[in-house]
Amino acid sequence: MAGNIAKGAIPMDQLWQEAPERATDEPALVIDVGGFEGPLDLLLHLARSQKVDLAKISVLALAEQYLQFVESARRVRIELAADYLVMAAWLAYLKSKLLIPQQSKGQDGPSGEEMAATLAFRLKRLEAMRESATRLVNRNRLGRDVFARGAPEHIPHRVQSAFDASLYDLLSAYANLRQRQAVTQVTIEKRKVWSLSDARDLLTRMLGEISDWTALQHYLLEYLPPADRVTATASAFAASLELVREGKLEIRQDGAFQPIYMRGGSKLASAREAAVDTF
Amino acid sequence: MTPSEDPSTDEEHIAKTETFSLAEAERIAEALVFASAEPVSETLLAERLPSGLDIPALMEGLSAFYAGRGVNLIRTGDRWAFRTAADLSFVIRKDDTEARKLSRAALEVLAIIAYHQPVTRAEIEEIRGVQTSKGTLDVLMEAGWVRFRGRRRTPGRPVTLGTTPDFLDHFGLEELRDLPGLEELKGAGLLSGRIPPNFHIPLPGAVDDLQDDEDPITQMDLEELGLLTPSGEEEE
Amino acid sequence: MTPSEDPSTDEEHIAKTETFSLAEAERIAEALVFASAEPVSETLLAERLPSGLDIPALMEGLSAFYAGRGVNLIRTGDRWAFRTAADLSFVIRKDDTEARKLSRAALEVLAIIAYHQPVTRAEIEEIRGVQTSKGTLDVLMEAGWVRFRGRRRTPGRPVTLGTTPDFLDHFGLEELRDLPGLEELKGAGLLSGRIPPNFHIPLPGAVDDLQDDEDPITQMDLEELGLLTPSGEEEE
Repeated sequence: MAGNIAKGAIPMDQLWQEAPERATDEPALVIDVGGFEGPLDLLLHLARSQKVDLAKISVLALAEQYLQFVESARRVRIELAADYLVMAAWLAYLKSKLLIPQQSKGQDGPSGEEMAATLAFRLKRLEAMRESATRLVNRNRLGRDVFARGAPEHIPHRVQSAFDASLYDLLSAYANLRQRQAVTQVTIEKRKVWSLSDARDLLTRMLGEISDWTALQHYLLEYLPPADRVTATASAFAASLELVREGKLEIRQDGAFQPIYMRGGSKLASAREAAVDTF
Repeated sequence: MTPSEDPSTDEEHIAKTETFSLAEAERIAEALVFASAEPVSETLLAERLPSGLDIPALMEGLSAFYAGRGVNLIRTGDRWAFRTAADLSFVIRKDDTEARKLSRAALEVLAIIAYHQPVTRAEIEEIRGVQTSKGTLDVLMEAGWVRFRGRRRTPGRPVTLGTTPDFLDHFGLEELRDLPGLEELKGAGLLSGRIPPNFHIPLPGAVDDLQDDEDPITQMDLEELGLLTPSGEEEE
Repeated sequence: MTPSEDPSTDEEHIAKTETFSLAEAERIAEALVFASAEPVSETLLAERLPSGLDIPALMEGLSAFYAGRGVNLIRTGDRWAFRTAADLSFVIRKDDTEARKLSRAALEVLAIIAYHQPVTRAEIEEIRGVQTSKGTLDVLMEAGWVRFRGRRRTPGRPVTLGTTPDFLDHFGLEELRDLPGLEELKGAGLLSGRIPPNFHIPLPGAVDDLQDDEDPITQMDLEELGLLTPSGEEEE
C-alpha cells in the first residue's frame, strides 16, 4: 500500500508527515483525510506547502496538487467525502479553463482567471479567519489569564425579571422535548445514497461560483466511486430540476444523451448578493 | 535600569527597584485576594510573593489604601479578604434576589406556547405527554411571559395561551417569526438528524390577532379563571 | 443648578457637595461592581446611583484609578467589571482553571461569527467550504458566546447568528470593534462575500509552460474529456 503512493504523491506524503498530532489509534491514512475541515482546508494546507505568500500561489499548481491528492486517495482506496469530490470536479473544470486559451471573448460567465481569483480569495479569506481565530483564542481570556471576583457578594441580574432563561435554554428544551416525543422508532439505514438535499447543497455551493455553462455532472462523475454514480446522478438531476424551478439554475442539453449543461440562474445571483452584507 | 558608575545614582536605583517590587508585590497580593473564593492566608501570600517581604506589613498597607473606598480589605484571623464597605451594604442588599432559573418543565411549556400559540392547556399536555402542573403556568405568568389570549370555539371553550411582548423582549426576539425553524434547530445541533420525515415545527406568525376559532377573553372569563377579584379594580 | 444672587459662595458650595457626592458615588459604583463576578451594566449603576450623574465618565475615572493596580476596572460592552490584571495571570492561574478547550472547527466558526456578524449558517459554510457539523454551534451557544440574532430579510428568512456580551467579557474586548485586526480585514475586503475589486492574484505565469510530466492538451483530448462538443459549436 505504501508503495502505491510513493511517487507522484509528494503532497500526500507531506500531509501524512506534517500532521503527527492528528494520529490516534486509527489507521493513519483515513485519519489524515478526516483531519481536514473540508476541501478548502485541504487546499489551504496544500497552498501553504507551496511555501509562498497566499497572494502568489499558482492556482493551477494548486489544482494539480489537489487532483493528485484525490487521485492518490482513490488509488489507496480512501473514501473521500462528497465535498472533496465536488471540489475535485470544480478544480478539474477550472484547470481546463485555465489551460484552454480563451476562445470567444464576450461570452458570459467568468473566465478561468476569474474563477482562479475566486478560489484565491476564498482561500485568503479562510486563512484570515484562521488567523483571527488564533489571535482571539490567545487573548487574555477570562478564567485563564484574567479572573473575576472569586467570592462575589451579589449577582446584578436585570431587576425586571425574577426569572432567568436564555433563548438557548428555551430552544434546547423545546428541541429535546419534541425529539423525545417524536417516536424515534424510524431506523435510518446507512445506505449509500446521495439525498436530494445533499445534492442540492453541493450544487448550490458549486454553482455559486459558476455562471458559465458547465457540464458539471461530467466532472462530478469522474470523481465519484462507481458505486455512487447512479445515486449521485439521479439526485443531482432531481435537485437540479428543483433548482431550475426555483429560478436558481438554468439547464441546457443539446440533444438526447448529450451532456447536461447547467449554470447559475438569475435568482441565485441575486440571492447571493442579498446575502452579502456584513456588519 | 542599567548599572551606573556613580554610587549615589546606584542607591537611587536600588531604592527605585525596591519601590517597584513593593508595588508589584501589592498588585499580586491584591489580585490573589480578589480572585480567591475564600479569604487568603498570609502563608499562601508568602508562597506566591517574592521572598523576604513583610507580608503582614504589606497587607496592612494595602488595607489602609482601601479603607476609604467602596471596597475594604479586611483581615479575619491571619487571612485576608475583600468586602464591600459596611456602610454600603444597603446598595448591595437591595432586592438582589438572584434571578431564579426556570425549571425544565417551565421551559418546555414556555417553548410550546411560543411555537404553538394559540395553544390550549390540553394541547400542551398532548405535546409534552405529561400533565402540566398549575404551578408551572403560574411561574410563566408571574414572569410576565405568558398570557391568556382567548377561548377556542370548541366544546368546553378552552382558554388559549400565548406569549407576551415581554417574552420577545426578554429573549431578544423582534417578532415571533424570529424563532428558529426546523432547519435552523437541526443546523445548530439542537435537533439530531434522527427525526421522522413528518416531523414539523410550527412557524409562529403574527399572532396578536385572534384566530378565526378564537373568542376574546371577557371580564367574566378572567373572574372565572380567578385572575381578577370579582370587584372591579380595573382602574389602576 | 438654581440661579443664585451670590455666585461665588454658591458655586463653592455646589462644588463641595459635588465632590462629596462624586466620591460617594464612586464608592457605591466600586462596591457594586466589585461585589459581582459578572459585569454590571451602566443601566443598573444608573438605577442605584444618585440621578443626574454621568455614569460613563464616572466609570472612566474609576477605571483610570485602577489601571495600574492588580485588579483593573474594565469595560465590556456597556457593562463594567473588575478583573485581575492580565500580566499577573502567571501568579493566579491555577491548573484547574484551564478555560474551555474549543475544537479547531468551533474556534473557526466562532471567529467567523464574530467578524462577519450578523451571519447565516449558509454563509459560514461558504467561508469554510464545508458543512458545520452538528453540535459545533451548539457548543458555542452553550458556552454563551453565540446567539441567534434575528432573521435575514431574504427569501427563506434564514436565522442570523452573532456573539453575546459574554463573548466580549470572556475575550477581554470592550466592543466588537476591538476584535483583533478587524479594520485591516475590512480594508482588505476579507469580510465580504464578494471579491473586492482591488483583489489581485498574480496569474500563474508558469501556467502556460507545461511541467516536465505534462503533455500539451490536444483538440482530441478536449473532445475526449467532453469539454468541447465534437462538432465545432464555438460560434454561438
